[in-house]
Amino acid sequence: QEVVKIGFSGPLSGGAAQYGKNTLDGLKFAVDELNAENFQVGGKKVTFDVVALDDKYNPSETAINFQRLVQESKTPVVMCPHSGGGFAIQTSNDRLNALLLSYTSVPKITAMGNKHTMRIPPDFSAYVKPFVAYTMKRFGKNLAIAGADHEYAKEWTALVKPAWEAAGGKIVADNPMSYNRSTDFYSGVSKALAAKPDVMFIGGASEPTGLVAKQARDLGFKGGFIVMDQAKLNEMKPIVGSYAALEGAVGVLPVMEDNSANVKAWVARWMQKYPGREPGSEASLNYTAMRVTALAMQLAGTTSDATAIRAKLGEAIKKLPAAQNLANYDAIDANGGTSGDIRVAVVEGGKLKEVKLTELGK
Amino acid sequence: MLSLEGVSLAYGSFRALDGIGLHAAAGELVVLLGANGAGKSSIFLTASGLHKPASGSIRLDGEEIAGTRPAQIVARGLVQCPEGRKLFPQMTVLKNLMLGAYVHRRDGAGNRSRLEEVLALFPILAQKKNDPAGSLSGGQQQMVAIGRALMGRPRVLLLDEPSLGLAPLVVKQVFDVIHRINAAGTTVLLAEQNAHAALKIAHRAYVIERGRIVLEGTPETLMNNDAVRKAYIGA
Amino acid sequence: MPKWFEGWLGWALLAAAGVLFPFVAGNDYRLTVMTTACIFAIATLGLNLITGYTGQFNMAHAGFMAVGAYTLGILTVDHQVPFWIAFVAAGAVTALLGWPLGWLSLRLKGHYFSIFTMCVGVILFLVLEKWESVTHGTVGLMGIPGPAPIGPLRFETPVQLYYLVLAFLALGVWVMKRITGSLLGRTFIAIRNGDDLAEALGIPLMRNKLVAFLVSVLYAGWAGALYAAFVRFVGPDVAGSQNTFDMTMYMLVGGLGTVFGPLLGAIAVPWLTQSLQFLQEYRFVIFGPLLVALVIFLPHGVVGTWLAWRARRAAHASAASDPIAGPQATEVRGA
Amino acid sequence: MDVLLQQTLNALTLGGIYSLVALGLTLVYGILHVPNFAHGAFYMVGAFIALKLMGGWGVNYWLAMVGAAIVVALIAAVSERLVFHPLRKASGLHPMIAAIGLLLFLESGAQALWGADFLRMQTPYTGMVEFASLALPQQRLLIIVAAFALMLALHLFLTRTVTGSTIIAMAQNREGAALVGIDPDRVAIMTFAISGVLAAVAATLYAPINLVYPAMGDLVITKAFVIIILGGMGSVPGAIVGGLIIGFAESFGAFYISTDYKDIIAFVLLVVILSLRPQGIFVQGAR
Amino acid sequence: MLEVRHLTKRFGGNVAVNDVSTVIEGGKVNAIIGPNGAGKTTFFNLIAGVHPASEGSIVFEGRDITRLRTDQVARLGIARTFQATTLFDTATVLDNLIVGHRLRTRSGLLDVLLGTRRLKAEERLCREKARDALDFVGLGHIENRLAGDISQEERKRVAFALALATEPKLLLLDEPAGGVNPEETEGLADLIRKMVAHGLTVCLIEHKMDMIMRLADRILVLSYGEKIAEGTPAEVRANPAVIDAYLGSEHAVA
Ligand SMILES: Nc1ncnc2c1ncn2[C@@H]1O[C@H](COP(=O)(O)OP(=O)(O)OP(=O)(O)O)[C@@H](O)[C@H]1O
Ligand SMILES: Nc1ncnc2c1ncn2[C@@H]1O[C@H](COP(=O)(O)OP(=O)(O)OP(=O)(O)O)[C@@H](O)[C@H]1O
Ligand SMILES: [Mg+2]
Ligand SMILES: [Mg+2]
Repeated sequence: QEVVKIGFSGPLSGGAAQYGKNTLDGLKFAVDELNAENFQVGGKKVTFDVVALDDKYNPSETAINFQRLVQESKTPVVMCPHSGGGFAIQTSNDRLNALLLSYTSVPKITAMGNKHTMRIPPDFSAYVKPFVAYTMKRFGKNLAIAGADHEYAKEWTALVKPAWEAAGGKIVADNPMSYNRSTDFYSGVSKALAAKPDVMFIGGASEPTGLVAKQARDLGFKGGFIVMDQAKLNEMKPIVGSYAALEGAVGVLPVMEDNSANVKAWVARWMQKYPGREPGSEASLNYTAMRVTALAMQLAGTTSDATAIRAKLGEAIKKLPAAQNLANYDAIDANGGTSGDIRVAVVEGGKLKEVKLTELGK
Repeated sequence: MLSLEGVSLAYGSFRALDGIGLHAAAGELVVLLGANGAGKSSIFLTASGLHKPASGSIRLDGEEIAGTRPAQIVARGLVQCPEGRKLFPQMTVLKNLMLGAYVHRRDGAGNRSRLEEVLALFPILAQKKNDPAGSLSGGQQQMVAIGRALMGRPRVLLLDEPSLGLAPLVVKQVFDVIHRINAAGTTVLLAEQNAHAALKIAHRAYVIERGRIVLEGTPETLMNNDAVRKAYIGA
Repeated sequence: MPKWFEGWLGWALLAAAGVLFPFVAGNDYRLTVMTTACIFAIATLGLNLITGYTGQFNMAHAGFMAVGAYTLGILTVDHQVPFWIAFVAAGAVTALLGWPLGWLSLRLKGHYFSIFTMCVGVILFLVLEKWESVTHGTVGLMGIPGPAPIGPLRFETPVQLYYLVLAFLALGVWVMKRITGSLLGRTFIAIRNGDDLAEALGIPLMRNKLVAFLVSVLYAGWAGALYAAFVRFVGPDVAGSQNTFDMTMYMLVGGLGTVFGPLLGAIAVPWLTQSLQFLQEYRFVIFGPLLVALVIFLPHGVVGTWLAWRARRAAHASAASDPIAGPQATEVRGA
Repeated sequence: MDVLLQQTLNALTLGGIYSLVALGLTLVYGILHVPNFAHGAFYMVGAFIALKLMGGWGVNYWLAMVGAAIVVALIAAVSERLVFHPLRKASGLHPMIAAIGLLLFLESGAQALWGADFLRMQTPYTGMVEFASLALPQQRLLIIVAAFALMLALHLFLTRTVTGSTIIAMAQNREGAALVGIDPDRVAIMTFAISGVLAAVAATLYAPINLVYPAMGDLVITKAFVIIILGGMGSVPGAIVGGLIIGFAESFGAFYISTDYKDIIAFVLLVVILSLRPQGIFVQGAR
Repeated sequence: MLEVRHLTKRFGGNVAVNDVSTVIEGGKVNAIIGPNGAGKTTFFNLIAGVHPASEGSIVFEGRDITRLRTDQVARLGIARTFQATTLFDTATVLDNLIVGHRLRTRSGLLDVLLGTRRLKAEERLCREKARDALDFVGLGHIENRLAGDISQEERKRVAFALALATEPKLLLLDEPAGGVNPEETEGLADLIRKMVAHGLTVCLIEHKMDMIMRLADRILVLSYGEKIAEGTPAEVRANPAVIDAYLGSEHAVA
């Protein structure tokens, strides 16, 4: 029997600690299942062991942690849930032959030619057009941008703006706010609303996003919301009060609200292990990534050669049982970027409804 | 009234007081003479409870007060006018004086009449009573400090070099005041470098050197002691 | 520690230990920790000049480190400036920015200076984060090239990078020793001990404080440039107050106002935090009280405490035996 | 017009909260000359305690506020004893670093105990008050009224009561205070406790329109520092006016200039004002 | 040597120094006396450039120094002592003194980095000047003691030495004998005489009349910020205004 260590470097203390833990637990959940399954590589039973190090969201600490994981713990795979850390790891992971599982949507992470990277979240650009079409049709042509100002939100804003204008709409306010640092959105929201928008683009972490939506409703906003995928509608709900207050919001389908049998079964397993803790996409996506990686090891017949494992990721995605493919991955490109079918939801009549992306705005 | 027996004090490894024994009877005016660093202030601070003696006993009215908190010692009637004044510089002169009566804070009427007396002693303070104490000159501040101590209605008053930095005319006034306070029944312990003026109004005096009492006696005997004359009176 | 340890022999031994480290390190992880520690040690030495020697606690230090890092990053990534030219520019830009900011802050004293500089640090951080067209905002700068080769010397492997950083650290220590041991260093110390008195002695306060400030931010700027070249990525977080706090802690652990103290602290503390990794989120539950205890029980740091004790003993000894030809006090000259 | 009133309301809300936090900070600075970096952590703990009392035990909002005030006052008093009391004679840097140690401890302690997620505090005051054509959120009005009432109470306490003036006396001369019979240790503990109460009340007032999480004190505390340095460290009126200045600057600045740069406003304001007036707005004479 | 014309200093509404004109004569001991709060220390602070004057001018050796900064004034040759001397307690007395001569040196950061000969020479010079000053005040034997370990009177002398190391022409001493016993006061007075004998000009504030009357060549009397008398000790102590305002009958001419 062989023990393979899986590395993790992410924020486990400080302001982003909960985020770090959520991603880590998704990884761990997959590992626990694998260990219970008599998982074999090359005919030998393999058990996994997660080595998690705290980097306080600080890339220089990530660099140190990565070295420590690879050199001292001999981890062939390191997962990192922030882009700065990902870039720090990419300076040496090719040389050290270690696979980076990068939980970030920043496109550059897969644009730098790194040979041992897998981007965990699937490409989000496909959401934008249907979201725009749906909200514009339902509420009107004026959009106020009031999203967060961190790197990921900026990427989103950069896609939403041209899409909205291309569809014949008008951007009446462009007013990003710091969702991570401050939690008083009164001025920002009132400024955005002063431009009388029909739709607001909002989004950052779920709870501040909820607060923004609530603030907008308090100030009399009656239109719809395009919710960036980082925020989950079900997590916004307790902040805003009810789904009714989120009427007309469109966003990704929360894991908890997904009615497909596979996801429901997975959620049930999760809730059994962590009672009272509802999983989000941080958990489900990282779970899937670990599953894919493990399968790729099996296909490559090695637990240590990252190059070989990376080469089998595409095949692993294809072969991954649907029950484990919660991210709905369908492919991985040459740079490690994943793509998949994304499930989305809208709030209509005070209820959350899953809709097919292709049918949105029709 | 106040008596110290075998009091020793150390600052770290430095022994500042070494078996000090002295006493002041009720109504007495006792002077402590000593060069810089002899330990006069250390005796006072220890008596007031700001420093804990390493050994020895300090009694006020026969009761042990060594190790008691400073606030309680003040409440029992032992009040000090410290070296370096230690005023509240941004508070008005009036507030400084009124805080002197902190331990009697429930006796408003008594404090007001006391304040009248103090302002009568130092008329300049009445003029400046609404100025921040820190804006006064050195001498004026010294008056505030003495006045503040008097507001505490001491039975035993410790005065640590009250004439330091004062103009000769004011020094004379200050000694007059001390004399009067004492005559009115307050026991006074006075540390001074200005031996000449101090001995004039004293009943008894001690000479301190390097943390020990080296001499004790009436003003006359000390005035006639050659060593004392040379060291503390000059010429 | 015997006496010779403070002389050049001690420093030579220390340098030798630095040079031999890669041979005992065993793996790149330890080298990475050590290299990062050395980079922060350079910045800490700078902070110590303005704080430990001149008595002005600059809380924007990490901000200046970030300025150096960003300058290098922006020039190399966005403008393809050769590495070493960008490296020199990093120092120049830091100093150029430090000049007006220092002048503005140094008119304040004590805690006012500290909190004012804390705000300057926050502003630097926010500007780095918001000025997207130049700094790339929250995304930060990626793909910063490593140090370019100088003649036959290449800086690609961790060992080579380590030696490069070590060389800069050695240079930094050497310059700092020179400054603190000189008349200039004494001038700084005089200002720390009492600026009224120093001014009455004819020492122009602003000019001297500004010199100390500029040298100190230069150390920060170059440390930042090395940081960028080593991590290959910079984001606004480099400017965060966390980094300033860390460096302050290094300085205090070793001992303020000595050269050896902050060096020791900056090298030793990261190893300590590394060894506490297993505590994960409970790390700071332990670390916080540890810091408090250190400050309460060892206020002069490890080196400071030892030096004070030794200076006193030496002074007593020389005063007793040979009042004329005693050695100079090492406290003033620094260790 | 509507907008102007809205922003004024928001400015008063922010200003009230900032002032309360800054007041505690300035009092402690006045007494111990410690820039207490852990003050933001007191604020955070206050919010958590109130939240847990309401959520876990179903305690009423106001009782929860009182409970939080008591607990944080205790924590602050214990911190004074264990951390700052031993350092009362140390130089400026040391208590500052110790405060950072305390901050790290409280923040990570809170996280270990309560987790790092964003939590939401529910209050009974979620409705709107219709006033003329304006809809004013109840909770915001509540914040403004409560904050200013508390400030007035504090002001009266400090200037009109003997116990209050002992705090000011202590701030100016510790030994002098001891010699008139004031117990310096008690006053130091009391001041810390008061600062804790102010922080906890501010947090409990603000939390319902906000989120509760371990790092919630970080930005508030840096702004509180800006405020007390603007107003002059140790100055009580300075903290109040400084808080309002920052509240107004942020609220109107964010609206009329840019929300993007909202958080810079306070700091830039400080730099500008101190460049013109190095001693702060309320302090006479040089520093 | 130093001429003060119509000097006035106001703090808010409070006039600390009011239209004072006087001359400090070279090579003599000039004393300033006056009741508490008369403005003596403020007068020193004005000369030394600590506070800017509200009105009037100060001319030192023909040069207007009214608007100069403290360090510039010091460089022109005016040194002062403070009431409480802050020494660096964990360094030796000599090390404390070395910066005293710093204002006469030129070495800057560049000299330090390059290790120029000038720096070496100047460091040697500073050390020598410090030793000389220490010898002058009679403390040559304690140069290696830690400053924190020396006695009060020695600290006063070290403060003198520190001022002397700046090579001043004019020394401003604020209550140099405050809190020093009579025997030691005499020693300090001798030291002041010795400075004057070496060509220095001294201006001192003191409340110790015995000392002043014997030591001073000229006395300036301030009261409520105004000059009320000026002259030789004999003249001053016979002046009724001075007796009223300050001396009292005790020190008046017998
Ligand atoms: N807090 C302290 N720490 C260390 N040493 C001290 C302290 N206070 C006083 N000393 C030392 O203790 C000795 C006695 O000092 P003390 O102040 O009692 O003398 P004094 O007789 O009042 O002198 P002075 O005339 O200067 O007021 C001196 O050598 C002094 O340096
Ligand atoms: N910085 C200042 N701010 C405001 N007022 C001041 C300041 N400095 C001095 N004063 C005021 O100026 C007047 C003169 O003070 P100064 O210290 O010059 O007196 P002095 O003659 O030296 O007295 P002493 O002999 O008591 O030391 C006093 O009334 C004092 O309150
Ligand atoms: Mg004394
Ligand atoms: Mg004076």
